[in-house]
Amino acid sequence: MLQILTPEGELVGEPPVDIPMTRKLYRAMVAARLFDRKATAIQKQGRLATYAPFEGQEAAQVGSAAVLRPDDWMVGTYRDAAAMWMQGYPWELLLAGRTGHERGGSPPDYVNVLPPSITVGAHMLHAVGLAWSERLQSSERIAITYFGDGATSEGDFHEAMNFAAVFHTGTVFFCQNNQYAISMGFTGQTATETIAQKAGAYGMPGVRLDGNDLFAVYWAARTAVERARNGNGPTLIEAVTYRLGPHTTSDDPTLYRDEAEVEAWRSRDPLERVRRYLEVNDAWDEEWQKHIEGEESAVVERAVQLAEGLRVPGSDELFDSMFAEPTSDLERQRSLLESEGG
Amino acid sequence: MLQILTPEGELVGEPPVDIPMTRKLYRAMVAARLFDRKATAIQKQGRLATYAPFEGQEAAQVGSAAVLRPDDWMVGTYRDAAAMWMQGYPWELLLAGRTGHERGGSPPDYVNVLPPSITVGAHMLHAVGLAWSERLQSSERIAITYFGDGATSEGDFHEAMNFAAVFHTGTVFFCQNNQYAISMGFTGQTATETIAQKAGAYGMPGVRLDGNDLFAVYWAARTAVERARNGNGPTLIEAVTYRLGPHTTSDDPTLYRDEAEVEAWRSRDPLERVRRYLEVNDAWDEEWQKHIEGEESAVVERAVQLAEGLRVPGSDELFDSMFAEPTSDLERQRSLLESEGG
Amino acid sequence: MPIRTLAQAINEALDIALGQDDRVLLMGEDVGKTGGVFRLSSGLYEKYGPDRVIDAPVAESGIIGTAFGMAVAGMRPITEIQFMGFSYPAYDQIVSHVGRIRNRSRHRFTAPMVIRMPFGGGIGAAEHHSESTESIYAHTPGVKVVVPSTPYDAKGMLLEAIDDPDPVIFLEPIRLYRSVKEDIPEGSYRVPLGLARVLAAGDDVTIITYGAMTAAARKALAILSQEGVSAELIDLRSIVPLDLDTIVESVQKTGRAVVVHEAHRTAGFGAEVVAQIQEHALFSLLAPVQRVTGWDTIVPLKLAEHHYVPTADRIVAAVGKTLEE
Amino acid sequence: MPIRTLAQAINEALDIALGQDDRVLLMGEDVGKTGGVFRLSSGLYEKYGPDRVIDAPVAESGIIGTAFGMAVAGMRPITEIQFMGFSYPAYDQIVSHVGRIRNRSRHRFTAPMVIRMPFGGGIGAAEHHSESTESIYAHTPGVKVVVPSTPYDAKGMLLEAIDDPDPVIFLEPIRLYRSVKEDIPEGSYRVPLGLARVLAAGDDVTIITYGAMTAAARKALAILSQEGVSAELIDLRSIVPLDLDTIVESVQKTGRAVVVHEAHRTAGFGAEVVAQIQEHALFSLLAPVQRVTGWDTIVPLKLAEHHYVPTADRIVAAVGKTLEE
Ligand SMILES: Cc1ncc(C[n+]2csc(CCOP(=O)(O)OP(=O)(O)O)c2C)c(N)n1
Ligand SMILES: Cc1ncc(C[n+]2csc(CCOP(=O)(O)OP(=O)(O)O)c2C)c(N)n1
Ligand SMILES: [Mg+2]
Ligand SMILES: [Mg+2]
Repeated sequence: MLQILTPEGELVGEPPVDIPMTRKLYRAMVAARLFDRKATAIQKQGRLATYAPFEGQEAAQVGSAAVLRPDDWMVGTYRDAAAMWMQGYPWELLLAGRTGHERGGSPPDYVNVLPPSITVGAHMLHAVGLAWSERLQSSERIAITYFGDGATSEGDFHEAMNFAAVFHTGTVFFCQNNQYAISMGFTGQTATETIAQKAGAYGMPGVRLDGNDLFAVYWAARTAVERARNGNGPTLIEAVTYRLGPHTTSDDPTLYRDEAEVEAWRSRDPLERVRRYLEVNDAWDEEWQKHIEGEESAVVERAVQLAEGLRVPGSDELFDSMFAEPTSDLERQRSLLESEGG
Repeated sequence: MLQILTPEGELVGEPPVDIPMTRKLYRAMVAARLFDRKATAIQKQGRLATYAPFEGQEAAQVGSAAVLRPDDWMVGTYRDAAAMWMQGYPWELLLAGRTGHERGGSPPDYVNVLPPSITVGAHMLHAVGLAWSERLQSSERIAITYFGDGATSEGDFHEAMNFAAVFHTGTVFFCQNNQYAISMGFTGQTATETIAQKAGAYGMPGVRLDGNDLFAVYWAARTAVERARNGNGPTLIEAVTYRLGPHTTSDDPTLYRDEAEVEAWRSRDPLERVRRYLEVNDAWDEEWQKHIEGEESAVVERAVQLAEGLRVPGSDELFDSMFAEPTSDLERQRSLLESEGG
Repeated sequence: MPIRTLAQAINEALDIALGQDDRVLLMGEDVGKTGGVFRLSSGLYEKYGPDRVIDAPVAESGIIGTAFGMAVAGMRPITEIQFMGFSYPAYDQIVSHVGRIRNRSRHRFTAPMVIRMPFGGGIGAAEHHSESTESIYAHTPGVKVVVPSTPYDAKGMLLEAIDDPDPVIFLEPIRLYRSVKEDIPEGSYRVPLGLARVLAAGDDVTIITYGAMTAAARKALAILSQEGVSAELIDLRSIVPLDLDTIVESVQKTGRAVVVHEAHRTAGFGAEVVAQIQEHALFSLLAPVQRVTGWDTIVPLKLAEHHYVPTADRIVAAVGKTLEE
Repeated sequence: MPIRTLAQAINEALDIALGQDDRVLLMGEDVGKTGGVFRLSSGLYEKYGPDRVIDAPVAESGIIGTAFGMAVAGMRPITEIQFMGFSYPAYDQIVSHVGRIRNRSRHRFTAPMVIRMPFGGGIGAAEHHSESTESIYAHTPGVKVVVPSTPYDAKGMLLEAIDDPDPVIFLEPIRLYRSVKEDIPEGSYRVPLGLARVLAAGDDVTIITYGAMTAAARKALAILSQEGVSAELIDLRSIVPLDLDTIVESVQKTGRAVVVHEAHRTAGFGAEVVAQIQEHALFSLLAPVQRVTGWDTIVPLKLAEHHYVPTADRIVAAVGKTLEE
C-alpha cells in the first residue's frame, strides 16, 4: 500500500508537492471538515434532510481533485462534496440538494461536475462516456469518478471498467474504500483482499494507497490523470480510508462497528498528519490555524445562508424542467394541477 | 493454457479417464455433433426457428458435463445443448424450444437443468442461488453454469462471481470462450488477454485450458466440481474453443471473420484428436464409428419426430402456465380471447 | 391484541415466517446487523443467524438473481430492495426470469419468492427514494403485486405472500410505516391476496386508491363528509390481480369515481383502473372518472414535493369535478 | 422518389445524420461490422469508421450509460439495443439517469440521445425477442417514446429524434422492417414528434394503434368496409407525448373506439388511451372503448403466438362489440 506521509507526519517517500502547495491543500482539508461538521450540525437542527458526512476522507477527496484541470469532468457521489467543491461546485449548491432544492444539482456553466449521484454504481459509466466523448472531440479533458467500496459490487462498476479499458477512455476510477457500505463491512462486500486487484480483470492498472495520506493520494491521482490525458487509458485507484461518522445522519453505526475501531482510525486522521508535517517544516502555527478556520467558517456560514435563501421552487418549475420545452402531456398536467387547486 | 491431449491426439499429460470411459465420451461427442448438424439441416428446411450450432465446442460441453452427478444443477445457454443432453435433458425437448414449443423448457422431474437461457448473462446468478440453496439444505448438489466470452461483459457476470465468492457457493463458472459474441471478436469484448484472469477480481481460482481438449476439460471440471462439492467454493474455468459455425442459422459469419481462421480451428477439432488417440490405443476403428453414428443418428431422428409430434399448445395453456392457479385477471382475459374468436 | 405499527407488523410476519419454516430466509442490503434501513427486520439476524438473515453486497440484480436460484431449488427467499428506486438494476431479473420460469418450464420450475420494496414519497427524501412505479411491475407477467396499507393487512398479506407458490412483489408504503397503528392478532393469520377492501362505505362517489394515498383519501373523506358528500373508499391492496368486482360494484352504485395514486400519471396504474371501469360500468358513469396522480416529472425534492404527491385537497377537488356533471 | 422498406428508411436516416453532424455516432452490439442483426446499419461502419459506428461489448447498461455520458459532453449518440427484450439491463440507466439529468440539473446538463429498439412479435422468434413493453417507457419521465410504422415516418422521425434536445426512445416494429415499402424523399426531411396520423378516415368507429399493429388494423379495415362499417384508423406514432386532440376529435365524431396493441393488457399503453378518452370524451361514447391487446402472459413461442398477438379478426370482433350497444 503506497504511503508517503505516515500518520505521525513523517515522510517515507518523496512529497509530490512543495510546502506552499501543501499549505493550500491543508487549508482545503480544513475547509472541507468545517463544511462537513456544519452540515451535520444543521441537519440535527432539521435544516437539512439526511446528510452523508465524509469526515476522515478529506485527504482522499482533496488530494485527488487537486490534480485536475478546471474543466475536467467529475462524477461523484453523495459523499464527495469535498472533491466537488475543489472542482468548483459551490458549497451552497452542495447543501441545496440537502435542503431539498433541485437547484443544488445545477453547478455553474464552467464547472464540469455532474450533480452528486445518489444511485450507487451507475454513475461510473457516465464518466466513461464523458471521457470518451472528449477524446472523440479531440479535447484533452479527462473524467474522474468517485465511488465507494460498496459500489464495486454493482454490475455497472464492471461494465464501466470494461468499457473504459476496451475503448481506452481517459477515465480515472477513484474508489474510496472507507471500509463500509452502510452497515456492510468491506470483507462482506467482496472476497478479495483489495479493490485495486479488481483492475486486473479489465487489463487496467490498479493502485492501492493510504487514502488518509494526502501525498500518496496526490501522487497516484496525478499519475493516473496524466496517463488519462496522454491517451494511455484508465486507471483504478483504491484509496484505503475510513468513514469516521455515520453513513448518513439517519444511521446508527454502533449497530455494526466498535468504538475501538473508530478510535484506531481517528489516530490516522488525514488532517493531523499534514499539520504535523507542516509544523515540523515551520509552516504551521496555532495562529494560522485560527485564521484559516475563521475564514473558511465564514465561507461555509455564507453558503448555508445562500442555500437556505434560495427561492423555493414553485410548481411551474416542475413541469418546465423535464424537457427543453414541456410536452403537451405536461402542459395538460400543469393545468390539471391548477384546476385541483394544487 | 492447460492441455493434455494435443490436436494430433498425443498425450502431453496424464489422461483423467481410462480408455473405456474415453470411448464413452467420444461417442457422446459424436452424438452431439450429429444432433447439431441435424438441427442445422432441419432449420434450413424451415422446421426450426433459428438454431445456434455448437460445432467445435463438443469437448468443452461433453467433457465438463461428464463429471457431474445426475442430480447436480446445470444452467446454460441456447448453445449448450450438448452439455444439457449429457445431464439428461432429452434431445427432443432441446429441439422443441426451437420448433416454437414451450414444452421444450420442461425437462423431466429428475433432471435439474434449467431451460436454455436466451438472455446473455443473467442466468449465472441463478447458478449461484441454486448452489447456495443446496448448501443451506445440507445437500451435496452443486451447480455448473455455462456462458460465453460475450457474457462476461454483462454486469450480471460480475455480480454472480462476487456473490459466489462472498457466500462461497458451490458454483462452477464454465466459460466457453469461442472467440466471438455474434460478430464481436474476443479482443473487442475485453482488454484482458484471458477470461480466466477475471477470477482474480473475486478472490476465486481461475483456470484456462484448451477447450477442444476433452481431457483438459474433464480434468479441470472435475477439480472444480470436487472443490465445489467439498464446500471449498466456486471456480472460473475458461475453455478456449471456437465456434466453427455461424452464431445462429440467421448469421453470416463471412461478414466478420476469415475462412482461414476457421480452417485453422478446424484442424484443432475436438473429436478428431480423441479419435486419433483412441485409434493409437486400438480403441477405434471405422466399423465402430459407423456403428455409433448409426445408433446415435437413429436417436436424433427419433428426437426430431418426437419434437415435431408434440401436441401444439392451445390458448388455454397460455393462461394456465403463468401461475399455479390463473389469476382473476387471466381468467377475464381468457374469456375475452374467446369472445374475440381468438 | 397488541397495538402495532405497520413496521412492527411486518417485523412480526418476518419473524413468524422465519420461525415456522426453515426454507424461509431474508436477504437484502443491511437487513441483518442493523435490521434494515427502516429497522423492519430488527432482531431477526440475532435470532436466526447470518444464513437466514443475509446481509448482501450492494447489488440488486445479484440479490434478486441469486434469490431466484434459491427459490427454484426449494428455498422461500424474501428479498428486500432498500428503496423501490433501487429496484431497477434488478428489473431484468424480475421481468426476464422471476416472472417467467413457471411459464418457460411449463410448471417444472417455479420461483416462490417475495420481493419487498419500501415505496412512495411524502417524506422529503433524497432523489430516487420516493419512487412509486408499481405500474411497471403490474405490466410484468408472472408476478403478483400487492400493497398493504394497514398493520393488519401488512402482516396477514406478507405471511400469505411468503406462502404463495408464485413470486409476489410486496410494496410497503414508507410514509405509513410508523404513522398508522392498530390492534392486530398475535401469531399467524392470513389475508388473501387479490382482494380489495372497502375502507368506508358511501353513496355519492367511489375513491379508489392504495398504499400511502389511503391516508390522503381518508382525510379527503373527512372534508367531503363535512360538505355532505358521502364517499366510498376502496383500498385495492392488490393491483395484480385486481379485484374488479369490488370496484365495479361500487361504481355501479355511486356512478362516480376518482382514482388516486402518487405514481406518474401517464401509464400509471390509475389508467388501468379507469380503463376497467369504463369497460365494465360505462353506462353507470354520471361523470368521467378522475385520476389524481403524481405527474410525469421526477418526484421533487422536499421543498416542492407537495406539488407532486396528491393531497386530500386535490382529491376533494377531483371529487368536486365528478359532482359537477 | 425511391421505394424504400422501413429498414432502408432507417438506414438512410442514420447515414444522413452521421454524414451531416460529426457529433452523431451509432453504438450497439454488432451494429458495426455486420451492420446489426437486422442489417439496419449496413455500410455505415465502412463509411464512417469504428469511432462513429461502434461495436459495443455485450452490456446494455454499459451502452446506455456510456452513451449518456457522451451525450452530456456534447455528442449525439444513437444507441441500438438489439431487441427490446434486452433493454431491461439498461432500464436503470434510462429511468434513473437518462430521463432525469435535465431535471436534476435544472437544464445545466442534458442528454440528447436516441435509444433505438426493435420491438414486437409475430415472427415466431425465440423467447425475449417479441417484447412490446413500451408502456414502461411511457411511464418513465423525461424520455419521449415514438413508434413509426411507415418508411416515410421512420426516416423523418428518426432524423427528428436525433436532433431532439432530449432523449428519445425510438421503437422499430420488427415485423414491418421489410414488409412495408413506399416512395420516400431522398435526402433529409423531418416528421415532427408527438403527432398522430390518421391513416384512414371513417365515421362509425375509431381504431387507435401504433407499430406493427397498424398492419393488422389495416386488414381489419378492409374486412369492416366489406361489412359496411366505416372505421377511422389512427396511428399514434408517438405515445409520449400523446396527440390527444387527434384522438378526442375522432372519438367525438365516431362515438366508438377500439385501442389495439400487442403489449400485455394490464397497465399497457391502451389503458392510458382509454383513460384519456373517457376523461375527455365520455359523453360522446356510445359504447365502452374496447382494448384488443396481448395478454398478461409471456409472448408465446412460434406455435402458440397467434393466440397472443392481436389479429385483424380480433379487431373486427372488438369493433363488433362497440357496435352492439
Ligand atoms: C443502486 C443503489 N442501491 C442501493 C442504494 C442504497 N445505498 C445508499 S449508499 C449505500 C452504500 C454505498 O456504499 P459505498 O459504495 O461503500 O459508499 P459509501 O457510502 O461508503 O461512501 C447503499 C447501499 C443506492 N443508493 N443505490
Ligand atoms: C441481455 C442480452 N443482450 C443481448 C442478447 C443478444 N445476443 C444473443 S447471443 C449474443 C452473443 C453472446 O456471445 P457469447 O456470450 O460469447 O456466447 P456465444 O453465442 O458465443 O455462445 C448476443 C449479444 C441477448 N440474448 N441477451
Ligand atoms: Mg464505503
Ligand atoms: Mg462467444
